[in-house]
Amino acid sequence: MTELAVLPPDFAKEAAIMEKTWASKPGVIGWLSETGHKQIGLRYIVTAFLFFLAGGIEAALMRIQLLKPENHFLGPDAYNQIFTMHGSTMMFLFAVPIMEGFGVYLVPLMLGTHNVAFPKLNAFGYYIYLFGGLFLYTMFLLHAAPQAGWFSYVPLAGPQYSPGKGVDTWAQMITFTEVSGLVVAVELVVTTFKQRCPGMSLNRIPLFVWSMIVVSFMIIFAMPAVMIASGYLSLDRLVGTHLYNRSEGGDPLLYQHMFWFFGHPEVYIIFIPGLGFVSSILTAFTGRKIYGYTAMVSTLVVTAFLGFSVWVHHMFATGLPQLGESFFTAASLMIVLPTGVQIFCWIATIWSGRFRIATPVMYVIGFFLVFIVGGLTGVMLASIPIDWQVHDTYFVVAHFHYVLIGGALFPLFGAFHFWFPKWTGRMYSEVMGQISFWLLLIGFNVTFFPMHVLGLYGMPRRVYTYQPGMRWGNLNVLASAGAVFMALSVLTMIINFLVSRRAGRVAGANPWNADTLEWSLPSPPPVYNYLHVPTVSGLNAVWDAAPDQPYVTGMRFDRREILITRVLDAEPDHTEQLPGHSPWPFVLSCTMCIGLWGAIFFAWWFTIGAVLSGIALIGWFWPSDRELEDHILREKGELGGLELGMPEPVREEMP
Amino acid sequence: MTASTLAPIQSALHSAGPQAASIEHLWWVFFWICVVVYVITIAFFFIAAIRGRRRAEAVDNPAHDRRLGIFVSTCAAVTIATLFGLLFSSVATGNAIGTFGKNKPGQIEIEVTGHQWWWEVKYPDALAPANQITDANEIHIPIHTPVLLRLDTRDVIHSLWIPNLHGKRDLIPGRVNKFWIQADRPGVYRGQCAEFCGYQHAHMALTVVAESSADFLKWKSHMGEGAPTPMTPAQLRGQQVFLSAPCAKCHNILGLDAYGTLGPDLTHFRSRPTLAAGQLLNTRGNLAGWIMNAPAIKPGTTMPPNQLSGQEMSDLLAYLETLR
Amino acid sequence: MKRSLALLVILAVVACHRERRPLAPAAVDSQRPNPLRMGDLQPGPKQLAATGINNPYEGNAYAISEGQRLFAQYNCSGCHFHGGGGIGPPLMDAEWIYGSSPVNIFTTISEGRPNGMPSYGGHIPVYQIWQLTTYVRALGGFEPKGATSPRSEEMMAKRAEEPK
Amino acid sequence: MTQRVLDVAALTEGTADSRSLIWWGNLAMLAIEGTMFAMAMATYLYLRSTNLDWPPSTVPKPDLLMPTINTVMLLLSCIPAFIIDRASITKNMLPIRICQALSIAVGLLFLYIQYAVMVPSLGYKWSSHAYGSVVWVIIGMHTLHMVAATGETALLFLYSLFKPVLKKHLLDFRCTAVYWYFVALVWVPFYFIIFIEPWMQRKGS
Amino acid sequence: MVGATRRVRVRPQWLGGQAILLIVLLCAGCKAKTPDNKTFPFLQRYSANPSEKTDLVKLEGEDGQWIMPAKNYASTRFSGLNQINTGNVKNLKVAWTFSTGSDRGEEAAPIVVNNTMYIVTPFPNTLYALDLTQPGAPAKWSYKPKDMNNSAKGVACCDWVNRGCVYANGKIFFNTLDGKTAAVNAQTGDEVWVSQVADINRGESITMAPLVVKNKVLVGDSGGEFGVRGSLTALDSETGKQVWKAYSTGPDKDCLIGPGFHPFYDSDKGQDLGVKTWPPDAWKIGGGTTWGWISYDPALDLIYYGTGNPGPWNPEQRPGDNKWTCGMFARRPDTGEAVWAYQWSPHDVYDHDGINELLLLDLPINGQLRKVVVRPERNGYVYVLDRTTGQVLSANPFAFITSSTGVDLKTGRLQPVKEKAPGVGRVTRMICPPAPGAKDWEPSAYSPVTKLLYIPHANLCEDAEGLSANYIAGTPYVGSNVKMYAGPGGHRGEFDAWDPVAGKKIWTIKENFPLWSGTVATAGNVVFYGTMEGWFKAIDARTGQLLWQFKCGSGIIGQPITYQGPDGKQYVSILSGVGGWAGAIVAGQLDPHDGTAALGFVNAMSDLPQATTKGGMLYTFALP
Repeated sequence: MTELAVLPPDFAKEAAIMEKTWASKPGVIGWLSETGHKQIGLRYIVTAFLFFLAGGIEAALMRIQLLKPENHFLGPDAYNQIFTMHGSTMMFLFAVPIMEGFGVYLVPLMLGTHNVAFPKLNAFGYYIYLFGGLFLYTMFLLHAAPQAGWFSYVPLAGPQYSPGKGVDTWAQMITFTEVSGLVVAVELVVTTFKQRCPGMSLNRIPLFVWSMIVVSFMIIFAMPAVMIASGYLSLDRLVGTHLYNRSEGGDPLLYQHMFWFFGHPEVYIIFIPGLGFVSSILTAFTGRKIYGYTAMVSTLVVTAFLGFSVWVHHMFATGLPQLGESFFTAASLMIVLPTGVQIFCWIATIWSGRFRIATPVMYVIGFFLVFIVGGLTGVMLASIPIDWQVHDTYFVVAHFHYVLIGGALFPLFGAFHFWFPKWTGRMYSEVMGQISFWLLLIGFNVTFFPMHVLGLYGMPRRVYTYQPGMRWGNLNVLASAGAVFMALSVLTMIINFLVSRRAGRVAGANPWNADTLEWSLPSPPPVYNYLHVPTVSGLNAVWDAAPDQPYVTGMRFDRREILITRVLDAEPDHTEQLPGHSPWPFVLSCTMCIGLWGAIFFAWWFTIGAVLSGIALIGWFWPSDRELEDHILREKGELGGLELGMPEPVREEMP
Repeated sequence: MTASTLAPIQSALHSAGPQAASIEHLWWVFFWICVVVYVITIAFFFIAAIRGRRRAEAVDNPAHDRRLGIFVSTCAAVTIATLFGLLFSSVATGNAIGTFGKNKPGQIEIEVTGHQWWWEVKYPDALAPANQITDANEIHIPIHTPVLLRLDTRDVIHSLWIPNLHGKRDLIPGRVNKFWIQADRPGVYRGQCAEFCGYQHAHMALTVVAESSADFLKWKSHMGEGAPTPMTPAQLRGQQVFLSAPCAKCHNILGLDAYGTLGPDLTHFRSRPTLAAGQLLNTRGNLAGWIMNAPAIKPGTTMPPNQLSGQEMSDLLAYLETLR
Repeated sequence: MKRSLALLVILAVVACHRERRPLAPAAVDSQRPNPLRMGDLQPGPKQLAATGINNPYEGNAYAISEGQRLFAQYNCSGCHFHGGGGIGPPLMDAEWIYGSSPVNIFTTISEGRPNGMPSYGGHIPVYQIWQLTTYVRALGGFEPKGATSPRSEEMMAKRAEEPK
Repeated sequence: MTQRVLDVAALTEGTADSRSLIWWGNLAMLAIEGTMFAMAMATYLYLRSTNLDWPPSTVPKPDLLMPTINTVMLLLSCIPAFIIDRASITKNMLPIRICQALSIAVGLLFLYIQYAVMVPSLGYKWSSHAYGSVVWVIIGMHTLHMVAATGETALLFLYSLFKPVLKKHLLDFRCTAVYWYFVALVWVPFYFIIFIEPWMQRKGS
Repeated sequence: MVGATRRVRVRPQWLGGQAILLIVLLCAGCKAKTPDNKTFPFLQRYSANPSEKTDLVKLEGEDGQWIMPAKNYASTRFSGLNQINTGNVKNLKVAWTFSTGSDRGEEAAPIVVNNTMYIVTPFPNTLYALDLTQPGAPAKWSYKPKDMNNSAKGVACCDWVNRGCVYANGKIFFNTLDGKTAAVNAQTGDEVWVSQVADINRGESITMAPLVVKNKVLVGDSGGEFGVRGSLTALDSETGKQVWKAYSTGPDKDCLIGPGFHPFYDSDKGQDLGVKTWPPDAWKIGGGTTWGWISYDPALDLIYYGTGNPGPWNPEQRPGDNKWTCGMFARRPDTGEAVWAYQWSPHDVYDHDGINELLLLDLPINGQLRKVVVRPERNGYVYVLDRTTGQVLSANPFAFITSSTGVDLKTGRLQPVKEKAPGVGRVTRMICPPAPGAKDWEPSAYSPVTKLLYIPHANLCEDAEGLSANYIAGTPYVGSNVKMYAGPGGHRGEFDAWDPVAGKKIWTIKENFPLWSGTVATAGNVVFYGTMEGWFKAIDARTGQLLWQFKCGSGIIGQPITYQGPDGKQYVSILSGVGGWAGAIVAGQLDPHDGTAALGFVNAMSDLPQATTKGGMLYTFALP
């Protein structure tokens, strides 16, 4: 380790070069060619949030319809479309993408690198997600929305009982969003394993990053299942295969197996990032490292494994063999344990930390209050006999809203408030934040708690109406009333953010005194993230940094060069150049749209789209002449480092 | 207008049969354990939060962490123990229910077939097929007798759920699910389709009438009889209307030249409490409205609207009145 | 911008029609049309076709699907099977004894034909005859492919190598 | 105040071995596609378990000669792939070019035999029954991969003929070779399913 | 329904008086060689009981004539004529032809009485009388039934066929598709009476050839695919009035089951089984039609006939044995009273109508000569039953069978294979034999010379799926999706020589298309049959060697006959004209894209339109 006798030079010149190297390009084409992870991450988050609002409006419409028995506000046709859109939107277009957005935005920052591993793929993932969602909503506005529920059980979703293009749209939307999810998963895994800054060995990876790794692995193994399931559905509907046609040897239950082999892990994919948020927020607000880091990481991994062995508990009512069912009961119950351990670890952390209160923490409190209820009702659902009674009733509706809103939305809203200063450089209004929290907490419980009772009192889910005299009326009124509070809460939060973005107090680099690396950057972070790749010497990077914590030198500023480190100990290994802007991801997603949307209407469009996509892919991988020359020169060793008047650095091994 | 006043209780917490009772019992076990767990966990959380609030500095040293370790592992151990307890009680209950009815005497077999959106109920008789009884949207069962339901569907997946008697079981194309129920208290219980099955999923209900064995046999022998011969001229004219209007294309009436299988069997349908799979009370007015324009009442139903003159309608109603 | 808007409107019209689901047809929402001329030959100058009624469900996916259901339930399939014919003539070939226009087919179903086609008029509601008409037209390949489904939940009647 | 630094200027830029990003990305993609193939396999086994008559008794016993030749040929094509893989490390262009040409030829021949000989003689279509559906789905999925692998190899082959071969291209060669192994090996279980199983004792008969 | 007759003079220039004709006829009759009964001992049974030897019995025994499609009451379709023999059959030439003017399936057997040939065309069921004494056999007259109801075509399941007419007491009797039975003066073509037997609005039609026994015209109905209630009606041959009507389903009194009913097997004993073995009311629409062949044993004074499939095809809608469908009855011709009954396929699940021909033979079974009835049945077995008691003596498979494992001789019950029963919502594959059976209506022949049974039949299998069927009177009530295809070997037809005593196959000829034509055996040891491509073939009865063949204009689904012309020469006649169930794809111009078309037969016959075209034509062959 070289100790420099002088303070570091002024890096303004290098920063300017870096700014130029990593800058976004102007104009529409520039916007479409963007590959920066923060830009793409924010686009994910904003897009997903807009879909969340759409899903919320659909929820509100359903609550109006269910306000009174035999209501004629929506007919069965409209209601079925709306609840299908609500479920599909929330699961596929909001919950997963927004978590991915956070991952794309935060993971490279937390790891101390410049961008994700495959920036073009990242951009492609976003467009394909956006187009999938837009396609679904376009068809919705054209009255061609799916109406077979968000899990589109066959044969109801099959060619005979769902005529029209609705379910085809749904299946194709699944393909689009899953492709997007898969590419994000791949690049997050590779980024995390190969691009951590020196010193960030596996046991120093922030818990949020761990949660994203676990989620990414779950995505890699779960989402192919649903792509196959929805692909089969498309084939059945479009070219007449019989994979789900019982009479020709197919099986409707095959769909359920494959869907839930994805569908159950999907729930974990949605709330495990939430657990990561909770850990991040609690670390910052207790001022100590999370108690039981190893336990936390291993329970995440265990949850992921167990998550793949419980899918059958969505199918207890189908009449499967009893012995098998008992295994799934046991697995479903046991999955409580890892989550429970995490909760106890957090309690232990709070117990021994200096617990500060701010809106993000309020949401974490909300998470505890709500999510644990969802977890415990989950325990009930794991029991086969109880599941027989409450399966497909409002009890289940209540349960999974407690899990998903409690486990994902509360932490997510906490995360919004937590990282808001980092994105915008300004603080949100604490008062408004608290108001929106309390509105959400009260509204949520008023809406969904009665649903437990409704389910036990015999109200099945997905009914567009119900009959008077079923004793469900009052509770439904209550639920609908609660929805108003929830709507107000979201409204308050939006206003808070919109106003604070311009008028909020300037936040500074680290308003919360949080621990992860991104808080060492100015708010908002520069386009290139880190001028010098940092090094870390502890789990809580910011807290554990020495005053003279080394940074990495010897990397180029005029190229998008990143440092690749080793998987386990994050020793510097070699450098690689990342590609810059490229219009091809956008073009490729367009050609895929041509192929996959077109196939819904005319099979040959698939081939046309495939050929066009092949051309787009060649364009994608064709290196520009400048890149080539650069490479050639570099390989010949003729292109040296930049002469920037830096002191000649000396290579030094990390301790 | 609707079946409100007669709507019987449909609730998992008001069990009337042994299966529902043991599930209800299990449910309360789970419920109270979960309440206790919740209260304890949240209490820990708030105690921790209050302690944390009071602290000036976070504590982060190995000795302290060891104490926390004891806390966390104790909690985890208790969790495991609780889960095992729950698992055991659940599996025990499940086994008891699963083996219920097997090898018990006096079984009755009923075939329940789901249609979009009504239930076809058949009491088959393997030895004497002529004694088979066909009914719709209601199941009569004798009390204290295990009843084996064979569940099948003609279109999409449905799920039979009579919460007061048992949990639900899906009706899946291509596989016949067996399902035991038993009622211990006489009464009328409501059931409903619990798997989303299309437009009128909300209006696919059925009633279960649990009655004494004597009443059940009386009902059964009544059901076995054909429809009574119409007596009055209006009834006779009504019968002709029934046969010549679209009715007989879809509906069956024993003893009459009407063998349709698309809609419910109407031989004794006026003895059923409800119309349209539990949506309407079985009154003359509702019946007239239903015949006149069923899709307006139940959008998507396969029962078409009928254009009958006033005279034809009143004759038809007069005839249908006899089908008790 | 304008062009894309226009495109969207066209799309909307096309798609909306395909996806309309008349779940509650009014009891008197459609009347029986006058029969079309069966032949092309007319004495003297040609008069225009008298009927002003078109198939309200042309190109409508829900109607085709309902028609398919009714086609089986009212035993049309007992004679025509899945369009290949048997007791009745095939419905998927190019030959239409009594004409292939929607009103022709409606008339065939409603009024019957002398060589064995029963007359369903009055026995089933008019809107169902239109739904059947739409399905029969789909069998003949007259309805847009996008509105028809490639298979039902039954045995596959059509051979895959054949596009019909 | 002193500042310590970690200088990495001496590190090489880019690598053609398994430490590189693309290599990892390739592996992750194979994991995804492997899962999809596993799902297709699971579909087959699941439907096999729920059908009394499997393969359906109307399925003729397939002709084994050409499919077996095709499969063996595909498996043997792993050898040129392996040579490409090894030779890329030392940038030995001659064997690379020969083996690439060989791979392309095998790929095209495999596809030709598949679609000119094997598929037409199957005797059923995807719409014949669920068995037909699942077999065609498997063949279709594998074909897509085969086309991709052949196309990728062809592209790299042509590119390397006209443009300078750099380290990143050597990496591409190696990743393509790995992909080729995957595409070739994943066919083996499907070969058994489609061609051998109908010859074994049929379920239900 | 007797109305004014309308005689159509085909040849107004005909000059000769009736007397001249009569003389010619008589001369011809004298010249006709009657075969020596001693050669064929089985024919002597009639002589044993001379009191039974009515005019008709005498006529059916005459080999120069062919007065009923089955040739004789025993339904052997064997002619004692031996002019054409294995040696000279190769010289067979067309003697004359006659166009029926119909383009539908010609399933009828021509009949020859008194030097006149009578043929019935498919709908509209015109009856032609051809004068065999004139060169080229010109039409004497034709009779067109009046007020034929065109709509009857809508309830005819399998083309608008007719299986022939029958002669008795100077009258020709035949049935019309729209449910009438007509009696026409054999000499003049004047209508004697017309009687409405079946109601098309209930889906009933008639395609079978009637049989006249003891002045009663026995008429069976068709419509097993339309939910009819099958029955056999006996009409008075003089007046057309109904004498009795025996239903195949329903209470005993409707089935004419009374104290004289003694079925052999326990499962057939009991009261009102025709009701009890059905779900409520299902017997009213339960099929059991009788559109096939009737045989008569004058010695025992019993008629034998089979009953068709239960309706609908979908078996789940009719649990139980569904008596008395898919079975056979032995009845007294005078009263219709049932003597015994037997079910080939209790609770039939494949449309295996039990209506095939019943050959009444006296065979040595286990060394003992027994009066038996031999039946090659649709389900693939050749049954040999004791015709006095109804006991099954043997049942051996003559075709490839997967749907059953055999017949339990103790209980008489077919042993079905459970896995091959089609269910609702499940396609069952490789069901052999398929719906039309191993052998459909196309009748076999028995030669007492070779002691072999000649069975033309199909080699088909099917995929089938049950559907829930909805009953609407007058429309099909089937509930099944079917697709047929060739059975093992890939050929679709077989012509078997079968030893009914040993119960085994002697030789087999494989044919590309299913055999849908009947057969005839002669004392010249030649067997004739036709194929659906249109080949009319002569086979050596002992070896199965093809001796001669002639390509007719259209596929053959008719029944060959042989007779002695007024010139003393032996003639062979066959109607060509493809159609019927198997040929519906050509006759009805069906679309092969739909494999389920024509109840699934189209799937197996998609290449038939390339092999033959339609058009009815009678061919008569003779040695030069």
